[in-house]
Amino acid sequence: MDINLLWIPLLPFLGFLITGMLGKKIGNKSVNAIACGLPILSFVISYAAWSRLVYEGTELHWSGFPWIWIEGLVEIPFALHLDGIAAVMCMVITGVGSLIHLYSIGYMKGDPGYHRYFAYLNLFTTFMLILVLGDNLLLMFIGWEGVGLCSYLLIGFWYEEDANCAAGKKAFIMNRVGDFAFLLGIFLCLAHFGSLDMSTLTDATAISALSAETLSVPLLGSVSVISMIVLLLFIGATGKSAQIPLYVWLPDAMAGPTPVSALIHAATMVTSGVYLCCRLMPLFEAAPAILAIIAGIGACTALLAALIAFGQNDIKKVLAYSTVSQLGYMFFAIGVGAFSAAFFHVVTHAFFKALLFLGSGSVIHAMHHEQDMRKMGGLRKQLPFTHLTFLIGTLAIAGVPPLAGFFSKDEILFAGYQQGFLMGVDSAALFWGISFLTAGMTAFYMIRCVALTFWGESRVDSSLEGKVHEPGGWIGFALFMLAVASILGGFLNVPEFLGGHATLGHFTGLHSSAAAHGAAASFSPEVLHAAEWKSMFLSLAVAGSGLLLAFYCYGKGHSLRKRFTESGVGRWLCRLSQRKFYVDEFYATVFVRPFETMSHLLFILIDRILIDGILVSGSALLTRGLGNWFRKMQTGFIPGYLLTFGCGVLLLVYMMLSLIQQGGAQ
Amino acid sequence: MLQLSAFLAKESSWPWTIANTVDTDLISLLTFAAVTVIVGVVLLLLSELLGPRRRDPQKDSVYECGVPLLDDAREPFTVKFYLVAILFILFDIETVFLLPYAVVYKQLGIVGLIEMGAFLFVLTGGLIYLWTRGALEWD
Amino acid sequence: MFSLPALLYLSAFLFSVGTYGVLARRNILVVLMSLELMLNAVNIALVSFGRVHALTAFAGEHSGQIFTLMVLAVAAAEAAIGLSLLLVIWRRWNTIDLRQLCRLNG
Amino acid sequence: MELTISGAEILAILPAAILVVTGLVQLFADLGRSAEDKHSEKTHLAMIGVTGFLLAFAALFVQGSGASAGELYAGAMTDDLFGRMGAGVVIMTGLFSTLMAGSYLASRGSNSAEFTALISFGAGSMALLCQATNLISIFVAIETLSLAVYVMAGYFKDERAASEGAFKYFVLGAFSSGFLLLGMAFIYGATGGSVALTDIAASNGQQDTLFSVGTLLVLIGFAFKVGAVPFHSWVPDVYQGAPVVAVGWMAVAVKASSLFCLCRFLLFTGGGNDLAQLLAAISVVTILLGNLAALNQQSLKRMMAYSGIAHTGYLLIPLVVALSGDGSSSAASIPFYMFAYAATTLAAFGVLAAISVGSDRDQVHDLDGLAKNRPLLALGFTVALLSLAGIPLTAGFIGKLLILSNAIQQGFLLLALVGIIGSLISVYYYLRPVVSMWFREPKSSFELVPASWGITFTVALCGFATICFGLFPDWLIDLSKRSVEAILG
Repeated sequence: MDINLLWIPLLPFLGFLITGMLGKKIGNKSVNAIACGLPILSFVISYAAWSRLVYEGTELHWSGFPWIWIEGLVEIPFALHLDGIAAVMCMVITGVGSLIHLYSIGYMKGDPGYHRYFAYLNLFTTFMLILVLGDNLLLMFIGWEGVGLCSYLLIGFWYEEDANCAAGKKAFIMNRVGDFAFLLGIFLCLAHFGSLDMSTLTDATAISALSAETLSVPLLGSVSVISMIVLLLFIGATGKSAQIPLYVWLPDAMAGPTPVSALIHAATMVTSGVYLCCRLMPLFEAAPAILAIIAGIGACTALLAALIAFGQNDIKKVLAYSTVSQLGYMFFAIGVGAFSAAFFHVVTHAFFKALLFLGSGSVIHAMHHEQDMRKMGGLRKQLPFTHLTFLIGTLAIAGVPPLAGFFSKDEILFAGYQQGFLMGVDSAALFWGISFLTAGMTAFYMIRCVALTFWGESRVDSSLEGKVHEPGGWIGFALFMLAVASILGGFLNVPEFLGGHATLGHFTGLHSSAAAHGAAASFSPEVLHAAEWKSMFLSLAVAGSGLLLAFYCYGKGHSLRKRFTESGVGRWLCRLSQRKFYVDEFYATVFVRPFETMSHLLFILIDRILIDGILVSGSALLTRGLGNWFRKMQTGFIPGYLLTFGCGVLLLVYMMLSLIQQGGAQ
Repeated sequence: MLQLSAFLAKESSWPWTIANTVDTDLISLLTFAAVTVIVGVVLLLLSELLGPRRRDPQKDSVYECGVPLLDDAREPFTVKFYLVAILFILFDIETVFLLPYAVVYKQLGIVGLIEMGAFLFVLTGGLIYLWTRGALEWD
Repeated sequence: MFSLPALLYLSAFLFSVGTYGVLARRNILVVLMSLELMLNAVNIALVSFGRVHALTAFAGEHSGQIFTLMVLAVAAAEAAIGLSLLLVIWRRWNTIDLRQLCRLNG
Repeated sequence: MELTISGAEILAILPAAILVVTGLVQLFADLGRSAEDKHSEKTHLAMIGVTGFLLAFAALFVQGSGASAGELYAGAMTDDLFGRMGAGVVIMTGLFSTLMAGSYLASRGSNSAEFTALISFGAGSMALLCQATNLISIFVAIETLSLAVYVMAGYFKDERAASEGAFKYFVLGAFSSGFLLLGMAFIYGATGGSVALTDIAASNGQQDTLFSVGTLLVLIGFAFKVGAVPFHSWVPDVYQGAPVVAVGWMAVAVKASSLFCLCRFLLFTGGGNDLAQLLAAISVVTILLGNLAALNQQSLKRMMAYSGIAHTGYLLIPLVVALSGDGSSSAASIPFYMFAYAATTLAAFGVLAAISVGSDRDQVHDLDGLAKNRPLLALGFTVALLSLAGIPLTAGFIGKLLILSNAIQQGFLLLALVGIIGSLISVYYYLRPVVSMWFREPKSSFELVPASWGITFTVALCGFATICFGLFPDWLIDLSKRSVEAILG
């Protein structure tokens, strides 16, 4: 049967309309049915589309309708296209999304804004799917903005508290910064490619045709058009995917309900930056210099976020920073040309990070919205199932074979290793080193998180004694499904040297490394495999050591940790990490406050004084004055009127005669 | 205005004068008028110059058939008089159209008669209206 | 002996007198009279023009005189209206001083 | 020579004749009434009036010979489309004024018979004025209509304000007609004894100083009738003193007929650039003074008076353009604007009449909360004010658009600029009543006598017409164009 792609985003949208408008009337039961049923339905459809792609190899396309259509100038259709990447993304979004919808039924029970919540969630799914399926950059941008909006709405979902609203605003503004660059990128594309269709933007001939063109940019001098476009798009991606320097909104975004954090700020939305890069792979590969920058930023973000994650006591904050860090990994992978690895990590990360967030969610739910890990501990007994799934997630992210995280992270690290050492790119080597260390840290702080939350003796305060118990039902179901996914997810893309076929990589057609297209494509398989083994062992070693260290610190004897935190340097480092390296404060002083003061000044000068004062009031006063004067002239005194009349006649006649005289004179 | 008068003064732009066209009876009329004015003025001057002048209150008082005068000579007219006067003006002046018609009614023929009839119809209508409205009763 | 300009001067003089009367006098009755004077001054101009044109330019053309007749009629009607208004004013205001009718202004 | 009269001539004078007869009938129909029901509303008079006006309106559509100027009545009047349009505006206005007069006057305890008769007579002479094509008929028509309006202005004999306003109007009017007549005499003299516009246009006297001054004086006479600065002084006082219905009638019919006649007159006599410059000066001053003086008015009647002055200023612009070069095409916006102005102003004055039924309310704050008590009236008034202010989707907007765009095309940028500034200022005082109608609470003392069906009908229909002209102006614009082209035959 024929599949119309439009249904995939349309169904959640219908859900949004119904739950949004009629939510109050139709009651929570039917809200559940609709809000969860429709995304599941669209999951089924995207599965069907995916299978069409797998078994018949037909990339579905919905040519839609002419949207912005100026003949011969701009011709942008409203069209959807589904290729390998999009298919996988769709399944991830709708699949994980549906699970999180189900989870929310349990988690949001009894919330006053129940139907509003599900309406937003459905709307988010819609926009995310548009973002993924959009066949041109503009349509993608619509989705891009849409998900931003939904994230804003959902972060500030409990808008009674100012902090939540502030967080929502922060996220929105940070994203605006990125979106601005993104828009500029789109304009550049339109200007130089003459079209925004993905097919054109990824067309090798079109790109090579543009490769010579340059344009002079202030501060940068003359830059090649391609690099400029890529740079701008990447800046846009840093906004959405929380990279340096625009990452600070993501941790604050944890103010939203935990399922939201799981869906939007871990599994789907934040990865859309990576998706953008993958979708436009040929374009990005055409700008090697920018790729190096991307690798650098990715690696540094990974490291910084990991360092900050050490010091956090809020369980969700830890997960948030780990998300930032993992995103850093993905961009590092893109930087070193391993698009397939990056995309693979997107998928696996969606699984285990959603799992972790939902786990933390069930903890928080059980603890009656207590998020501080210092008030937890020893929850293993009360929440055995949650503990199990959370541990699975932790091991997955830490990169313990054969869990999902292991394969993807290993691929990334190998790609860096390959470019750094086999191809001898020094910068790549350096960045590999950074992300290599980060792998160890990831293992460490994740175990720390587990230990503080579930192990050791309970620090739960007495009021909650005996109240804490396993939330079953949908929550359990979602956790279970995701746990399975995080265990098996890795096998989507088992590399050759382990006897796999890199299925995902081939299916999406993304390059697995810079070598695949670079000049040094000719490494013999033996060399490659040897290198891969080596890097795998290295990463295993570092992850293992991280795990062991963490066990040692947070296990029975606390001597080491104590000694470290007592020591001056240690205390200093801890505070630095807890304070998130003072980045927020830095931004506040350097950008926010000067901007505020300046805008206030301008408001006083331009608005109050110039416009309101002089232009508006001034002119009003003038007209009023004249008006009153004219009224005064209307004395009501008949001889006065007659005199006015007579003088008018005399004046006009005189003017007439003088005009005639002039006429005669000429 | 100066220019206008200068313009009018220019005989050249007004070639025709009425001198040759105004017939003599107008002139005789004017002489008659002049004579009456002159005679009147002369007589008054004479009496003023020749008459003796002995004044006392009796003489200076208003002479009213020998009896002492009753009140001021200027009596205000009643409003009704004004009303009648106004109406009189109207209907008096409207006859101004009848005179020229009387001169040429033969030449104008039936259509002229009809038009005049229409004019008079409207006029008479007005008269009847104010009559029935009681504008003509004196009290 | 009477040149057209002379007649025009006469009418101009009378017109000016009328205008002056309207502008300068305070008694409504006098003002009405001055208004009539203005119209009749123009009548003089019209008839004299008409007479001249009838004898020179357009033989048998008497529109000037006809105009005058019309103006007479109109002037009469105007005088009637004026007088009745004068009566109304006298009744309501108890004055015929032009300068006191200045309640409405602004 | 045997005097003859042709069918075309009868047809030409038919509307005016019907109106005069209507007036007479109204007068006599009232005679038989006894004293006690003198002051009750006389629907039968209104019916007579409406019938007469409808007949006259129908007579407009009886196509005459289409005789070109100078043929009918030895060139005394014509029967072209332009004249018929003018007569149409006048007759429609008369119709609505008659509808409103009955109940309004009855509520003020005065006899409406003579009033309605005066409307009919005035309408007759106005129709003649729109068709008049020689100096004599123009003068007679303009004088007769003025006489009718003088009486209407002072119709409330017992009110000081009414008599004062009427007398002011009368004195200044007679004064101005003196100058009008003088100007006509000058033209008559300068053109060597021709009174018909066609002869004047043909004569060689055009270059005389006397002729130019004469044209100027005639222009002044008309300028007084339409209330252009500096001959506007009477307008506010008369509007304030006169009965609201009479004011509506004056504001529309007098202005319309005078402008139609002036337009015809100027198109024939030309007058050249000098006159155009003077006219431009007049219109600039008129627009500015009208709008500025209207700003701080508390009395709605005075506000409407000054706004009327301002609109006169706008209406002079196309005349200026027509005088200085491209003859008829630019004058085409006058008939349209007059139609639009008529509908708008009648709606406005209908509302004023409705709120001043019983007692003489005309302050802006008397409108407070009208939208709650009388939504229909409030709506009509709002539409009218928006149209006067020239807000899009209304007739007033199209009218202003025509005038200003035409002026700009012909290069009269200053005029257009002044017009735009004026209408910007005007928005302020036009919106004040709107605000008090919709956003203020009705005053407790504000009890409203239910408006009669005549007034309500007028407001509704005219408001509707305003919107219609604003949405579908094409046919009317086309008609105006053709009518103006018909003037010069």
